[in-house]
Amino acid sequence: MSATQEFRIKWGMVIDLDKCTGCGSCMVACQAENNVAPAEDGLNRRRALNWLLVYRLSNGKPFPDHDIAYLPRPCMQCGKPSCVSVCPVVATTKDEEGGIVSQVTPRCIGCRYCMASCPYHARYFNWHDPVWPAGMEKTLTPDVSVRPRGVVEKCTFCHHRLMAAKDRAYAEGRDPEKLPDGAYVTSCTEACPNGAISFGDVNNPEHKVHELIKSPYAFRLLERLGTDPQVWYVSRREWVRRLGDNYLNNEPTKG
Amino acid sequence: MEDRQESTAPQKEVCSRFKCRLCGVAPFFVGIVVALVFGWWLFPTLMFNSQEQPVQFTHDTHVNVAGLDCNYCHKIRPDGTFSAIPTTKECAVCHQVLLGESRAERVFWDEYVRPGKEVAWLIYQKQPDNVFFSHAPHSLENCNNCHEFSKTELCLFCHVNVKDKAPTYHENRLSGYSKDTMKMWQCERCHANPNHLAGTAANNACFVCHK
Amino acid sequence: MEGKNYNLPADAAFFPEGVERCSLLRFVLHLVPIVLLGLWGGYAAFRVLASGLGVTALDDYFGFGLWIAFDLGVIALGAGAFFSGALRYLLNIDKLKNIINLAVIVGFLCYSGAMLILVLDIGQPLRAWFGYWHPNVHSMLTEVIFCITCYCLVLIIEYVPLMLENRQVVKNRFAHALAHNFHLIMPLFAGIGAFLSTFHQGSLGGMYGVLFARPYVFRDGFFIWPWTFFLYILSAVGCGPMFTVLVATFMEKITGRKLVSWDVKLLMGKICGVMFSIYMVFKLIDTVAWIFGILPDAGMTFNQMFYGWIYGRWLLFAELIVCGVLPAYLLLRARYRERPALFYISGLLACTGVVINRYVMTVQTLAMPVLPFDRWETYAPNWAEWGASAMVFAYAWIVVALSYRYLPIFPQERELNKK
Amino acid sequence: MLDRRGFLKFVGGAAVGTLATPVVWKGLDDLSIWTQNWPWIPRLDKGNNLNTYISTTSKLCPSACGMRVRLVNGRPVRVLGDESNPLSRGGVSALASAEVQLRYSPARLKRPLRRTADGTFVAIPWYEAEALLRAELVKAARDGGLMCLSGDENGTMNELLSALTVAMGSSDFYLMPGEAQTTAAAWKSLGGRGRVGYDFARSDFVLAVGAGVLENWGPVVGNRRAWGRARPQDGEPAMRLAYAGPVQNNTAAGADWWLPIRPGSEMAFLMGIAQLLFAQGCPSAGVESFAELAAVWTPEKVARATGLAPERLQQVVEQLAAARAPLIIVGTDLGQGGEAAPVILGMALNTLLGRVNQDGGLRILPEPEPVFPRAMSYGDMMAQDFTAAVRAVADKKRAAPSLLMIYEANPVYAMPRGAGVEELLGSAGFSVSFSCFLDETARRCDLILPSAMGLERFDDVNTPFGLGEIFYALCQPVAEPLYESRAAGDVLLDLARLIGLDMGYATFREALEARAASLGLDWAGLMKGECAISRATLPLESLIFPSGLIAEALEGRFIQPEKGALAVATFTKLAFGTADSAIPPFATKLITDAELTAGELSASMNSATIRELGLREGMKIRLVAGEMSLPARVRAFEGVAMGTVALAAGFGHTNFDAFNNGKGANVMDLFTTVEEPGTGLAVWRCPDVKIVKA
Repeated sequence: MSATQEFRIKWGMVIDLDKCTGCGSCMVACQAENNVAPAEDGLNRRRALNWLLVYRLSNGKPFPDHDIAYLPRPCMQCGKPSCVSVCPVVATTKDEEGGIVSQVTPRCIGCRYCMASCPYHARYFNWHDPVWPAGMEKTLTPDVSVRPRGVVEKCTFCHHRLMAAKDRAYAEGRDPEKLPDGAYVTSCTEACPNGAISFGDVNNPEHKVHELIKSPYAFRLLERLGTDPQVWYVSRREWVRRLGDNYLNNEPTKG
Repeated sequence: MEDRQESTAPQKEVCSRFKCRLCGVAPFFVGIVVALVFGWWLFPTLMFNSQEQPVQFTHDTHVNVAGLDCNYCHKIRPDGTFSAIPTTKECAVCHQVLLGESRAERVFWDEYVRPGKEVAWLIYQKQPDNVFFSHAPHSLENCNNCHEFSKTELCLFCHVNVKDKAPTYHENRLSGYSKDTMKMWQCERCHANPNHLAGTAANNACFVCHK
Repeated sequence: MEGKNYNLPADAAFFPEGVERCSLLRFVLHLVPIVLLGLWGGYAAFRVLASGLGVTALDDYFGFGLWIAFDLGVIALGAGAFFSGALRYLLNIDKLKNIINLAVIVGFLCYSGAMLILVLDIGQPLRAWFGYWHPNVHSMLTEVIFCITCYCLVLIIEYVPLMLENRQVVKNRFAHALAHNFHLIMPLFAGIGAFLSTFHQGSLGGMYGVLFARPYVFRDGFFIWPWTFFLYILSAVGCGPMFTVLVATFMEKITGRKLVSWDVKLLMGKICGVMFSIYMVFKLIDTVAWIFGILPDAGMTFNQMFYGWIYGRWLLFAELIVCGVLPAYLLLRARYRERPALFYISGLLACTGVVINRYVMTVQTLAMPVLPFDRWETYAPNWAEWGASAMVFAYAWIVVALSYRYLPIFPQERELNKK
Repeated sequence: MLDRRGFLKFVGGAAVGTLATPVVWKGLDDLSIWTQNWPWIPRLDKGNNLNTYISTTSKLCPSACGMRVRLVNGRPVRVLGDESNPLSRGGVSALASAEVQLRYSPARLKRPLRRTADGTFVAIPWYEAEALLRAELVKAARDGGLMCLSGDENGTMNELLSALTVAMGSSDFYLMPGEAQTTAAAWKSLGGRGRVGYDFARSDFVLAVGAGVLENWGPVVGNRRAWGRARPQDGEPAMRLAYAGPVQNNTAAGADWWLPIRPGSEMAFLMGIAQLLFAQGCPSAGVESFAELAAVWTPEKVARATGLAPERLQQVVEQLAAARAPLIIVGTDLGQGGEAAPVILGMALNTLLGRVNQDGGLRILPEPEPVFPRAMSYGDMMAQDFTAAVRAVADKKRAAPSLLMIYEANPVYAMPRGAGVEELLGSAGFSVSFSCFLDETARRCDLILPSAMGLERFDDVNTPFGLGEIFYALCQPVAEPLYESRAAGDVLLDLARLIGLDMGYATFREALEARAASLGLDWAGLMKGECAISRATLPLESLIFPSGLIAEALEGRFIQPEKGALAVATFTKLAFGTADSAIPPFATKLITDAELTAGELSASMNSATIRELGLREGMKIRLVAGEMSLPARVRAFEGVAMGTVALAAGFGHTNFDAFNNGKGANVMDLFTTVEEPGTGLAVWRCPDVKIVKA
């Protein structure tokens, strides 16, 4: 249990759950961007590999008072990740400016201890070697390595896009450590037709997310466990916010 | 106890103490020597195959004779990507006609320029898919904040000397890596050097070099 | 030279001195089903290595399953080796020499079996050495990896002199000298073993206790060690020696020969009674602290920890009462302990209790939803996982059978079976 | 010398010696590097790290999604949103997002296939296929027996196909049934001119009745972009949305209010709104007949028909009245085979609210001028009813076509089982399918011609259905057609020339250039991804409320299902494909228990309904309607109207690829076609079903 490291830059995601309609565009964009193999049978939710997964939330009331919400769940890039300290081989770290939790699959030995530690189920194991239909491997992007069976992987906030943004900054003679708002966004952020996802440096007042996380309707998942996630959710609906954490009956909803 | 002594006694009679000790140890030392020869000499040779470049390219001709600047062929594009090795089409900007009479030029022109085929260059410094490397931050500008590298010095820091004839390429039969592929500890000569952490944006975070 | 006695089994020359063994044919025949079981398990292991963990029933919810529970269980049960060793060599409780050899063998089998399973259980066995080369010192698993391999080496070192004492092997002067010298330094290894084993029994518990985002197992603790660290040590020493006794008794039933005297067993039982009682006291305190401290802090209630029959309250009741307080009490009180039936039953219950503990901490932890909008999942191992575990069982059976037949592991055997 | 003992010593020595060599650690290291680069794991092709981007428009996604296709060394790898596209503004649908991957679908056709006498297919070269089709065209030209069905919704391709059909002496050119035809029929009944669009983006209160405006209706990516922008995370929403429909679907999830109404009760709901509007003093001058019809539809009566609480209806009307720019959009979940009467009511209500030709209202758009000589006009195309034609052939009321030509449509899968499409294919003299995929329809044709996909050809989008403005965008090839596939437009133009027809253009690209010129657009700009938008409208002329038609349509409806029977509602997700496509590779992971349970179609019902029928969750059942039945599993979901079972559309493909086949069942197996009372339109309808425990 290493101490929390503070960073000057903190890449954060803010997802407006009132704007998410659960279309799955983010999930498709994520898979294509990160070279996740398509699954012929994606129905097994306990084996289907998703860096980003859209959960369906219900207010639990019977018809006609029923309400529904969708919650996209990337890796939370926790400020105090439960996965990092447990990895026996330093395959996952939180050591880079920006606070993205890395996952180095060539180092991973596949013990799955990190998966046991993560309460968000953000980590996925390659139970089989990835398979693409003949020819479809030609659509692999050069940005993210293809993972073999036997290793754990997870959302990286499209880290390769951060590196690309930095390279562009170098080429243009700008400071790569001071990226303007929007110079680096994740694939899901970009793909969402509703604009439900915002992304940026939450520490930087020039970035939109800096203000968005201060919303009284903002909350994070399982905050009371002390993971300090870098993904915020926003909803004006109290029942949605209450599903963001575990509450005893008498406790008021935060946010 | 008596039993035991009885059973070992006949052996003692067969060979003398001295002889026994010698013939006893010899195979052991032969084994050591064989293993050392295999491990240090045969094994490294067997591990790699050798390949020659499809075209005998020399930087000397291009830099010193033709007077090209490195950036002419290897440039950082405006989006920060690195153009790496030029395509045949790009080479053909100059090589649209035979330049000189060397065999290499003839091969290049006949087999690649004319049919418009790409050369399957062997990359000495080839990195695997799981490594992210960008030339953009490893620039003269960045490094010379503190160092005083010349352009060649900086390039040669990582790249094998290709000044004259292109060297033979050795590929590891098991891992598929080039013999000259930099291993992590070599990158860490700079990346894990504390002096670099202050002066540049370089650091040794895993995701700086892995993808 | 010995004359050939055709009334003796064909391999009688290899038997320990002065003991009777069944005929070679009978011995081989009894191994046939075990070997078949082992072959089936070997096939399962081969499938896992060749095509990956996809052939198991593990999934992204149950990254840990039967194998990890199995490992933790056998390692706890194998703790008899280090604890009896420590008592025998460090505290000089001489009587224990009569069972220490078996404890070592059982310990070795438990540890080597666990390592075998671990090789299957990690996704990239060929990278297993990263654990030593690129260790993360903050990870409890690193502590486990180091201690478990080191301790396995220690157990090999403890086992080797036993093997050298085979009647034929020991005739070799070198082997004889080696065995003798090993025996001399055994207290040193017992000490190292005790240290290593204590630590990794603890770090196995620590592995779960540090999971601060898994309220089912998360525990506060002392310095970097959560309470589970200490609970695992206590529970292991509380049940390990009893497991050795149970194995010895089982062997007696199978072979029809007396191997360990009742007073030695009673001594082991008494030690276990004390240790297991201490464990239960702390475990009960820990459970109360968990219900009233950790769970409400996480916004959860005790009731939320259980689901249906498969992860029901009966598991907790079985672990803490039937297989916890009850055997602890029975073993602690001489009156009950001295009645063989109660003695063995309490031993069985104590071992079962510890195995239940390892199982629920592995599986129920993962089955329980932490996200409020997630749901309970259930897990059942498939043939590949059972097969690989059966392979380890077969391996252990075969090694114990061979050791019993050819090695002088029970110093009392000759005495106890005098007609 | 080397006895056993000596050999063992040698081995021992070798072992010790080896430890002092690099063999062990180098071997171990290389072995783990090998695991990091297993030869059977695909390698990344970095090339020279050259990224290029081409802007184009999706033909796959019905919302005319603007796409910025990323190519690495000329290889298309990703579909990204195009920020500069005025309609989709950087958004991209789940369907379009997977378009480059879909090129490599295992169902993709590789070469022309001809059906042999024994029913199997053989691959033939293109010249043979063309010769075959040419001969059939010549024959059809003689007897005028060509029937052509197009899956294209809005492109110039339809002009080519219709021009060809007309030139061949036939008038049997049809579009796949869609919302556009229903809307056009409704508009015609009101006596309107031109075509109708909805200015979703500028409205501040949208009441969507049945239309999944946030998931699958009309220019959905554009809708969602506008809706999202109108609802800033850190401010008050500038647009409110109410959705009335039987299922709490993805549109309902985004809507401020979900108004659960029984399937098929949209008209009652709309009449209720009209009643309240008139009661609140909405001027009924000119629409007296409407007011008269509406008068009886009190909230209580509406509640009986729809199941919606009266106060909720009142609330909607208050919101409509309070809004600055309210808009009512009526549609169907399937987007196909819908009834015209509710759409008429929706249009009438928009008129009543004074929303015609207003910003954020119903807008009357001019029809596009055809560039192909002899091509059917937009209005003529809309008036063609494929469902009716199929029925007529099946009922022997007209002759079967001698040549049936299907262009990128899959009616066998996407139309009601009871519509008679298979019978049509069986009775046609010769059938040919221009298709990208070996789908259910292609498999029943005599000749299959592999079509280049939208990413591999020139094509265009001319005002997608539902959009409130004129919009034009180009599709251009970002890669060569895969395998032997070819752009159907060019193939047909070649063939037409060979049989002596002058279509006016040598290549399809020329036709598109002519289109651009006719619209006054710069080709180079279109190629860069620029789109043309015009907000021109046709003036509103006096509309006539077809009260007779509506009265007839209302008659005998809204009868409660008989005991034990359930009304069927479908829900559609764009990610699972359209009528002409299927589930793209990545979208299989989007499937949840809402769609499938244990591999079978989920029959979602609210818990009260489940209790009433004595069912249990997860139970295997069959939904039975007359002779038709569908296997499913019970799923409890509180977002379904009373007495209703909700089923996902888009599943149950039998002949597509491994990502589709064997997943669930096709809801179209329950549907049949009927004639809509009043309009006479051939509409699709699912009868009430009985649940049988399987």
